[in-house]
Amino acid sequence: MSRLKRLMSWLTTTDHKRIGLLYFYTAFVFFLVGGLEALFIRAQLAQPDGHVVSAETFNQLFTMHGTTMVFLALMPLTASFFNYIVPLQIGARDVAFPRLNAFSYWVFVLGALLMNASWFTGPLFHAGRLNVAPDAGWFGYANLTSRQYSPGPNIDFWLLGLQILGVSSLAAGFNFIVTILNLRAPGMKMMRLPVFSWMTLVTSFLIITAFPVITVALVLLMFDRFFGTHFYLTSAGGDPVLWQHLFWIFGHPEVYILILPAMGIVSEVLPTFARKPLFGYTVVVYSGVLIGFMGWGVWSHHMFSVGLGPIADSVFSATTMLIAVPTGVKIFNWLATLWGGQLRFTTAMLFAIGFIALFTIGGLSGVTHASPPADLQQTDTYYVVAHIHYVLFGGTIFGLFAGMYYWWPKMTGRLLSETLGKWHFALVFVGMNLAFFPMHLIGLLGMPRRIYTYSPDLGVSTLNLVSTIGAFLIGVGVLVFIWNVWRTRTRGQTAGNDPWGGATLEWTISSPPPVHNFDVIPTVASRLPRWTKTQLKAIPEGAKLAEIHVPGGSIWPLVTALGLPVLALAPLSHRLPFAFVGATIILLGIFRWAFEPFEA
Amino acid sequence: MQQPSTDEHPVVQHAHPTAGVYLRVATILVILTVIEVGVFYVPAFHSILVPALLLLSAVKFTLVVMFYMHLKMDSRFFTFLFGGPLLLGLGMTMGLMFLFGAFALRR
Amino acid sequence: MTECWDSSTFDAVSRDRRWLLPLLCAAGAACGGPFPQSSLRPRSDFAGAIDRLFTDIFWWAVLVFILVEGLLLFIIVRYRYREGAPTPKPTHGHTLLEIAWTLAPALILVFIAVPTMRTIFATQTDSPAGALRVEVVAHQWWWEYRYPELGVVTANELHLPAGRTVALALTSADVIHSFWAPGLGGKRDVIPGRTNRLVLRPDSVDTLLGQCAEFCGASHANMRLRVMVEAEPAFQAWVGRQQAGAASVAKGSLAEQGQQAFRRYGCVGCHTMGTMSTAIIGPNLTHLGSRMTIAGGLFPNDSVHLTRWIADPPAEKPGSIMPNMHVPAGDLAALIAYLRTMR
Amino acid sequence: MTIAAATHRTSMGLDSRKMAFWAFIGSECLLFGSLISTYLVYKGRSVVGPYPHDILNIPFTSVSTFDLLMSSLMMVLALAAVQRGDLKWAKVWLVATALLGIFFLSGQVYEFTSFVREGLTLQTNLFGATFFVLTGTHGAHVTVGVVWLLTLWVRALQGQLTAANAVTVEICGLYWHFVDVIWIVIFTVVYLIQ
Repeated sequence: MSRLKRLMSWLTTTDHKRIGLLYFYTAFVFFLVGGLEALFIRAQLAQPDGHVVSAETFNQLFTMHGTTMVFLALMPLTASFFNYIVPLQIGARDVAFPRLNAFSYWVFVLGALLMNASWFTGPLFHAGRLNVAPDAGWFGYANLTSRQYSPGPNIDFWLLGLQILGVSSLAAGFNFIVTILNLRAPGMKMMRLPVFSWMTLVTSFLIITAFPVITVALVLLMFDRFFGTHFYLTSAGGDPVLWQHLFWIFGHPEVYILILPAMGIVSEVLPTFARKPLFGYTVVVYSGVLIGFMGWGVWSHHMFSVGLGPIADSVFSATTMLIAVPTGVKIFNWLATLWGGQLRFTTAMLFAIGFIALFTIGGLSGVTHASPPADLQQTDTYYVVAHIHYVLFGGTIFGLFAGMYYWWPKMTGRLLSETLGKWHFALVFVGMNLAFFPMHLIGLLGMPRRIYTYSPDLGVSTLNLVSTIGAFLIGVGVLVFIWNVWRTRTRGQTAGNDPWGGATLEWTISSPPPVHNFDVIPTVASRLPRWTKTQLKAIPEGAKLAEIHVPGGSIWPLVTALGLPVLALAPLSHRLPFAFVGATIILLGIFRWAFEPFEA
Repeated sequence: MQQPSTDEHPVVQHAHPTAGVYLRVATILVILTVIEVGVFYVPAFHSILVPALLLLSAVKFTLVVMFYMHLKMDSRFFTFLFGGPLLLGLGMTMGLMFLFGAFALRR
Repeated sequence: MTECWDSSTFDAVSRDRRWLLPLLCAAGAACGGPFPQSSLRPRSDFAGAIDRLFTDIFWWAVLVFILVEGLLLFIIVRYRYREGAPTPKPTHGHTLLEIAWTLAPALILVFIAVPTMRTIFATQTDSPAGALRVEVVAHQWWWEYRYPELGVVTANELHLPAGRTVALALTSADVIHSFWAPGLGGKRDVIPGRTNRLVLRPDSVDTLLGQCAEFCGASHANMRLRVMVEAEPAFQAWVGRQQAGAASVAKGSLAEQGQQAFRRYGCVGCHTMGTMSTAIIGPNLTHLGSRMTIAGGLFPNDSVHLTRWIADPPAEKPGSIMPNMHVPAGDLAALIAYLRTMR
Repeated sequence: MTIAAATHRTSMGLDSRKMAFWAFIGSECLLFGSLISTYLVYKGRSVVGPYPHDILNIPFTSVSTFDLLMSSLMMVLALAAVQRGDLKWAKVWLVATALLGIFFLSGQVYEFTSFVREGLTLQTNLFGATFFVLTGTHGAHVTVGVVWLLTLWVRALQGQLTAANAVTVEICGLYWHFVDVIWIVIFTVVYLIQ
């Protein structure tokens, strides 16, 4: 294949496995970008009155660190596993809408690039500096984001980027709901669905219900900034607190969008390496569903310091505490899964066990936040920073790393080095605790978050230095992982179909799987197809192998996706023609897409 | 190509109502709208204006969804896909109105 | 390790939190001093109530932590892979166990929820009659305090009498801020268009640090505050000094030149200064000389820092709304002399 | 019809495109839910007029509401015709639906311009901002629906609509009716309950 042809085959691909890989590599690059931003933050805070970066740059760094990690790294990393693994786990040839899937990916890349372009495009806006990155925090509280208090293009990049990323997430959400519900292999009842696929389904429902709310919140902000309305401005009776409500109505389900997939991965990894089925499968599934549902009724616990009144505080405190119950149940079921097993401590298993250990800490500090009076001392301090990092780093990222070591052989055909993997785990585990545990104390001792400098009088200088050292240790650990991935390309041990003895369908086929996944769609007779004797044969007696139709690629998802950032250039540059060009591209893309002969 | 099995179902088109049903539903919808506007203009109803209007529009909403969008005849699962988020949205609206003091007794 | 503490360090941590001390020292932080901004050092009824509640929850969390992590460690050791061991028995679940570990956390949460609700309602009461009213106005990036009954207006340093209930009314002049002096109690957001309230009774004489806790723009980190909790006589004396008019300047002195410069460079356009000007964009400077800090609690109030500050405010405090007035050195010295006189 | 990837056999026996579209409609519930919430939360908080009762024209909007209800009727008739394989009537009902949609949109354009003439703009007050953004979003949905209907009509003219692919019309119908029920809510909440 010529180089151009190969490039085109990636640009037009509709294969869920290729899209999964694209998601993985892109999101991993943004994970590194977000990590780099974190290291700058920690370098600045290593000592009091630090001078590594300016106040303005620091504010951009923590804003983009949060935004990048949530929307450009963790969500798309989970999406890469949704894409690659879910169709294999449920015994499908592809997702329900392969071209929509490609569209999701391209929209994500383009939105991410648009938002990060703000690091280098200051001169275009006569800003007198290189970087005009968003700088109002990842939850961008109004009215700091209004034109009056943020006149530059910083917030415009943020809100337009988020709008575009929302389109990507929504499209993926619809796609995976239908895929999981409608494309299961024969015999795979819902209660035989692997837990990771179940959590993908719950996550997808959360995405399609939560993202419209942030979309509206951002639309209102756009109107405030571009058309002079007063949705969040007090000057005409508006209320900046409305933004907080809309943001957190989205934001809390978003937290579960980030953690549930990781819980799903852990629920796959633990049984495999304990050689025991998941303890209490139904309970684990239902508690995942319950967590997703209850996530809708707790948003104001992010706002206890707003002063909502004792009744609202009590109600949201009670609902928040209730969520601790299904979460605790999950942890106990994982422990019971390990109990009595034969635990093989592969790197994937280490990360999964690390998940339990660290997520428990994050959950417990979460309970202290659920009590509004206690939260009044903790919110907006480093204590809450510690909490979210125990949940999102100790939880989500550990879960994702477990998934990477677990499914890497399936995705590439080669095993990652276990020796390097264990170094990776040790460095990240130690670094993580060194970086984030002291933050509990730093917060309780009075250091607010989002400050670019602090006084030595606070007495938290040493703790901050320790935290910085921990952050750099994490960085070293990630470098080890990159080295591991790099050397595995050529020197990795080949994997075979099933290097771990896994129980689910993805391990029945070759690594990496053929384009059409399954020669014959298997018929499933149990929850653990590869561990159960009652499993029906994959190929029924006398079945004739029909010719497998592989769908062709399509360029129109990419073209349609291209229209979105072009459209966004209109408000960004205050030049209307971009809007017409962008809309034309989108319309053209949709029509060509709709009338293109395509079958999957 | 998929292997035939007991667990896979061919896509069934549920029977849709006839044009006669559609016309009858349309008639009811129009009558309800006329009543709504009527209630709005008759001063005698003003004490019960809000609950009456909410009830009427809920009935119209349900009629369109049940008959024109075929939820009455179609798979229950579609009712869940639509009703779940609808209830979430309603809960969100009620929650926000409570938080912004819309239900507080006016003093 | 013991040489780290002096009595003030020991005092810095409340009685039921003494167990934290070795932890703090082990973490290498304890030698840093008495933690003037610590939330573990309650100095009011409000902060005390929060502290007791947090201690309760903390111990429940420790209990669960030990249980879960201990169990996990035990499992890791006990059930690690051994060569030749039989394949484990496939257990799929246990209804009784599931019920048990659903109820246990629920029960613990009841023990947390009840005192939580009690504290919520106890700490959000209406202010009693006779409480000292203080209006806190947050600005980018400094604090304004108005005592409407006393006719006193000051900035950044809040003076409160010990033992008397105080009712703070919090409003913002621009964006959302959050008023937080951990020793006094939990933070409360300061939101434009709303008036939030904090009712509390400081209980011991002390100087507490605090700062804005809600990100509010470029110099959010530099929006600091100080609370001087004083005995009633000392507080009354402070009020008396603040109520007095602006200090007079001697004829022909450097300070008098400074007074003219204050007018000439347009300082009067933003700052209240005695009867000379009544502008309210920046802090009231009538008694600037009596304050310990300047620029939002950022620098000590001495000639050196005052000079650097006025010479180029945005360089000292990023984003500062106070512009660089390009005051030449001579006038600057006069200005400083004048401001230092304004006690 | 933008998506042509359904398999003929599915785990739930439901058409994948229809399922995706119902999920989309569920998602839209939250979109309009947020907009309506914003309208309700800000109701009566405008500092200056014009206020709703000064400006909303109930008789005019009643006609628009009636128009949209009738368009829904045309839509179901179009679907019934396609399912019967009656292409001739399908064309008629499709274009009738689209025309009623265009009529509704013209009404909205007239309403917006007259409001602006009477001094209510996006910037005037909270009522203006919430009203225009809510009804404008609805109008944008109607516009998309009209384009979609006209596309189907052109397909019908080309003879490419058959009973076999009636589901493409059905999905367009779901969208159109959903836009209609949203209007039922808006008409009550914004226009009638002042």
